[in-house]
Amino acid sequence: PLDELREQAEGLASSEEELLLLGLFGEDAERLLRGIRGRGRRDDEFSGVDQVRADRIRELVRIVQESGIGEVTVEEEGMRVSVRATPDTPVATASAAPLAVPEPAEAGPAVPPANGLVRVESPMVGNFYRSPQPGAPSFVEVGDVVAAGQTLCILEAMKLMNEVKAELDAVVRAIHVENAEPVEYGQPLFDLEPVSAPPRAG
Amino acid sequence: PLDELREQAEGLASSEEELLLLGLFGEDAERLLRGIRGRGRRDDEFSGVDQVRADRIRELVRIVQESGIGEVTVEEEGMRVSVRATPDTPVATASAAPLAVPEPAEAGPAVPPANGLVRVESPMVGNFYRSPQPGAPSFVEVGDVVAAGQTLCILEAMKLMNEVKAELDAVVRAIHVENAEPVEYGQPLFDLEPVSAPPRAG
Amino acid sequence: MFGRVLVANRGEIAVRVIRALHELGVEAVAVYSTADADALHVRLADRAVRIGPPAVGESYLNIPSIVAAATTTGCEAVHPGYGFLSENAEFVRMCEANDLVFIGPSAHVMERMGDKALAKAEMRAAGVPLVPGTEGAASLAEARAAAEELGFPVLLKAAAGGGGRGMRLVHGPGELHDAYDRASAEAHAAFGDGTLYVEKAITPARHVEIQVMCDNHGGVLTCGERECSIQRRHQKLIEETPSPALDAELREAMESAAERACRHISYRNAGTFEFLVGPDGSFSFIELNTRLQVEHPVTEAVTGLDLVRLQVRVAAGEPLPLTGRAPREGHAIEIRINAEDPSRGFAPAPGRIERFRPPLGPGVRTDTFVEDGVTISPYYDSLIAKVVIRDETRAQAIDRARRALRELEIVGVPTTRDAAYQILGSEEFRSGDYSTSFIDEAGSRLPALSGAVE
Amino acid sequence: MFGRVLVANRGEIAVRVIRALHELGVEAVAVYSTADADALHVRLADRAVRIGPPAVGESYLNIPSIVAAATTTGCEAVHPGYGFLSENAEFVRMCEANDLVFIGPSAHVMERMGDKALAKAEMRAAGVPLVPGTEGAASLAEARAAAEELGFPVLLKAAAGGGGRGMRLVHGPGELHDAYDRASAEAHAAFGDGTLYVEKAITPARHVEIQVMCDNHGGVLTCGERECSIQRRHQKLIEETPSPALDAELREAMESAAERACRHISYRNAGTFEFLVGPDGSFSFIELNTRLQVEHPVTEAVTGLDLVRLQVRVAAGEPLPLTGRAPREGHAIEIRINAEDPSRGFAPAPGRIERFRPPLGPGVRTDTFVEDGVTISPYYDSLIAKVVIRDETRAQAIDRARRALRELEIVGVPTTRDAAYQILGSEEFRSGDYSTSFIDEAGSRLPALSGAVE
Repeated sequence: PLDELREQAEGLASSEEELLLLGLFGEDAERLLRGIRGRGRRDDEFSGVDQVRADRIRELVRIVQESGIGEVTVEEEGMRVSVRATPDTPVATASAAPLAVPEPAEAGPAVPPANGLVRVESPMVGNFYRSPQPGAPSFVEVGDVVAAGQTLCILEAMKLMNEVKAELDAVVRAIHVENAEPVEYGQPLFDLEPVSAPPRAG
Repeated sequence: PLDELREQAEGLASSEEELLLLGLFGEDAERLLRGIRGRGRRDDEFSGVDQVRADRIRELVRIVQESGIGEVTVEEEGMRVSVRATPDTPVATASAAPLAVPEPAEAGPAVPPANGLVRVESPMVGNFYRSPQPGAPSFVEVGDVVAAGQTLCILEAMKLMNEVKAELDAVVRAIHVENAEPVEYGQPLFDLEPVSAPPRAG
Repeated sequence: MFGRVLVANRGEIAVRVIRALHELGVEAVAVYSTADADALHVRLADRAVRIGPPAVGESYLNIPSIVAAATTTGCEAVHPGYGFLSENAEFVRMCEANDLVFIGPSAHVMERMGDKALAKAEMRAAGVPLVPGTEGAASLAEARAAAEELGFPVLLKAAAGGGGRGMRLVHGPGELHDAYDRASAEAHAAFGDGTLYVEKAITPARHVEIQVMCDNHGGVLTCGERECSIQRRHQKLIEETPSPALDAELREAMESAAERACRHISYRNAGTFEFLVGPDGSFSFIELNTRLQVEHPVTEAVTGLDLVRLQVRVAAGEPLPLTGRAPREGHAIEIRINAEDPSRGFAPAPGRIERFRPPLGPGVRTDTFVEDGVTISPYYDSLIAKVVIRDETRAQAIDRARRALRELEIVGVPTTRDAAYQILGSEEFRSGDYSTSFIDEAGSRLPALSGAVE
Repeated sequence: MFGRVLVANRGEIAVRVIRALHELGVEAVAVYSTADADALHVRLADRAVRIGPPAVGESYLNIPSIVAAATTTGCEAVHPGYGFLSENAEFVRMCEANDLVFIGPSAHVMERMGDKALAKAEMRAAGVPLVPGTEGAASLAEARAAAEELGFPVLLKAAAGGGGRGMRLVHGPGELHDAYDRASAEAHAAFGDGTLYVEKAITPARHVEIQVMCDNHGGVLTCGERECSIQRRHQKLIEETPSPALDAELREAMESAAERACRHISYRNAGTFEFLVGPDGSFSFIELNTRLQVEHPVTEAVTGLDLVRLQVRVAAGEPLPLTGRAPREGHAIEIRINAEDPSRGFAPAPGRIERFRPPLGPGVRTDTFVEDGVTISPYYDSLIAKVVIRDETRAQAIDRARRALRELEIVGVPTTRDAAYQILGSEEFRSGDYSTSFIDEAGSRLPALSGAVE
């Protein structure tokens, strides 16, 4: 759905956050984003109001995300805004050397990455290592092309090294954790951009 | 203020309750009462809807009054209805032989009686006696005309007899407590129908 | 035992008394003003009688309505709680005249102990040490003479008073005249009686009180002390037992003095002897509170006794199950949580409590009438909860108290929670070496108390 | 003392352990599954690590993730609570291999005590009375011979098991074959091991357990017994101490047997010796639970000790502050409040709790992770709160417990509250003369339990 949304957004959303707004609020959000982007009425007062509105909705989204609360409803100026959290379903399942492919239908607690990227989340608790041993070159760098099955990082728990491998051919677009940092279950590790067709669900 | 309202109501309110609605909701209540009284559009559907509305608002008023709660807000069909309780000011003050005349501006917790009646509430806790002594005739019976200053009943507390007197010329329309029953503060004792001008506030 | 008892109070103490009655298998009848129609004490009681409008003079102080509430519901006894009518001898007489057992001492004893001069005379006769001072009322001239003899600083106090009203600390002869006039005027305004007397000011002083419980058969039980020196303008904030200031010898001296006094005045039911303890370990009687105290739970925590149940039982004629000194174990601290705004000089801050979560778990007791959505009324006092901690040692009790206060959540009104938390964490409190001037001395160093010190 | 400790559990016991750590000034690190992101233990902890999805195998039983949660957050020790990994010797070894102190006994002792045959051999060697029966596994033929010798009724039990699975009561020789096959199959299904042994059935039996606490320096403290005979299908509902079935002599015999056993096996940290007490006053060892028990608060209520803080302190190497027999005072009762539907055979009833009001006031302790709006997850067990009562005597404790249960409000899920209330009010319970068959015998007379008895 995010990809579809992205197309619908026609460049209207200038950030992931705004894309989410569109996803969450549909028409209402579109109207106000148009206002913000100046595609609506070019009336200073009007767009000012919409700016305030957008900020308020964004604030609500933030509150829901940060608090982990289920739902917040605010009613004012003839507009009723309800922000409901996505159900907290894990995107990844733990395994020895797993790769977590976020399925949009089971979006995790983190904000889904934009632009068709596939997020790799940690299947376990442990220390994150970008290279097989201290001083050795990293398994991958941002911009690298990786093949399905290629090791992305090592997660160490109880002195055991667990390799996390790519499950598809992709370009590494982001690395979210510093070398040797601890990670918890479900924490975003990498954003991968598939170089072929998007992965099938399952 | 009730008197003014009564004039404004122009016979629109057929009961104290509806008068209270007008006082509490002003225009909104007026509109719906007009609907109920058939002074608005004679459209069955329309007045049906307004009837439902009125009933809902009345129900809210009842809930607030009976529960003693501060405020209830209900929002539906584009209309936001907030019912806030009047500050809980007593209608009667305790005194040796007091008469509680409900002042509309300081309506007590009990539902005001209908049809322009004045309710006499108990100013204290005690036993309610309808006659000066066992076997003696009652001070008043339903249908009796009483003069201002005439004794309506006796309230006994700590073996002291406190007479409750009428504060106006009136017809006794209801007696709410059986002889020798205990009563608590604010409990309705009598409904009186004024025979002359309505009593002045204060 | 009684079948049904009227609880002539509201708030946390009404809830406390109803719990005790229910544990005894006794029905509880509550009274309430129109402001308290939804209150917890009304809900917990077996029955409730509406007695008047919010103003206390017409409801919780309305003797005819309260007595009638008891008689019309078939109650056999009345528990007054604390405050309101609990030390009103006229109310006791009215109860008795209407065949209601008043759960407390007799009207006669209450009256005599309410008169400070008479109370002191009785104590003197019983061999209880008093604060040196004038024996009774003093004119300005007599006050001056007494002060010179006692040595400054001295205290001027209202003969009819209590709670710090009509009281003045006088550091030297130059201040006396002005202080006398002001204290007298204040006393007159508060109590309708401007009479003053003079006492030696014990400083630094600790406020330590002894809990007693007497049956109708001559049995006297003393339950140890409560240390109440953490006060802000004579309002207690934190109480603890045992007092860090007492050793076994001083404690026994104070308890046996209290026991002597009880026997001398034929005291009945629960009472609290308030003493000042000086830096030299001397103790002096201040007053006898002829009722249950707010801070009674700390005594319950270390003795395992239920003082309210005991009150009801001895009022019903039962002999005390034990007399002499009640055994104690461990340490207890009570923290009063008031709806007060520390940033505005601890002004009462009534309002709606949106969220209330009591601390739970081991060694924590919370007494309260508050739950989510309850409104703290401006008509009544600002105490909303008492958090009572019990642990093996004082140091552990302090740590547990701080754990509990971190857990306590109150949203909607400002409270004394943070102030208490900081007091408990201060070095002075931890050392145990503090006096009634703690708040004035240490308050300015504790952020939450900065508004409390003028 | 440790600076930071991982709490490898969830629910009320995680909250309990975090409270103890905070009172000791130790930082608490919580772990949680994605189902528990908003849980109270997560909020109370100083830090929390998400360890996996809701299924316990991938979260609260996930040893690598839990050990990594401890090591990556700089914890020095791990408290396992009860259930989950608390009796998993492999987990203990993994903690030790990662330089984490496991707060509990050694892996070696845990393993031996988890093997019922080995445990009994050790107890026999320590002179602790055992239930008469086969010494170890019995074939069907051996079982038959043993049963004839012991006399029916006998019990068939799973060698690897616990919690009543793989257990059968056999009343006569005719039932033996069928019961053996079924129990063996059940044991195999539950534990992967169908081995059975035979015991004499003690009936009516009372389930009475002795709490012990041992330090690393040979110190042994026994803290008295807990009476746990109010069970429904081997799940405890109500526990109390002291047991109405024990006199001072029997109590001392049981405590000294437990102490001997602790010394014999070099036990460390908290442990509970479960015994059956027969109608003749004999007692027989059943098993040693090598962890904290759900019902530990009743022991805390009468001893004034904090067993969890003691666990942490002895694990940190401190000697016990007292050894021998812990002094006790008063009576305590624990009521387990489970989200279970009495009308549907006490089936677990997960769901959203709309409203939760714990009982408060004197002598009441509530341990819970529940507040308004909390969802009881179907992934975890149904215990939602423990209400622990302390009072001077057993009769008073029962009255207080019933007062507290009337105050307890839980809206949203059916619970065992009413069942417990009726049990506490029954004549059998009040008399103290009850056994483990109480629910079966009296249940049909108690309305709330009618669905509990098949």
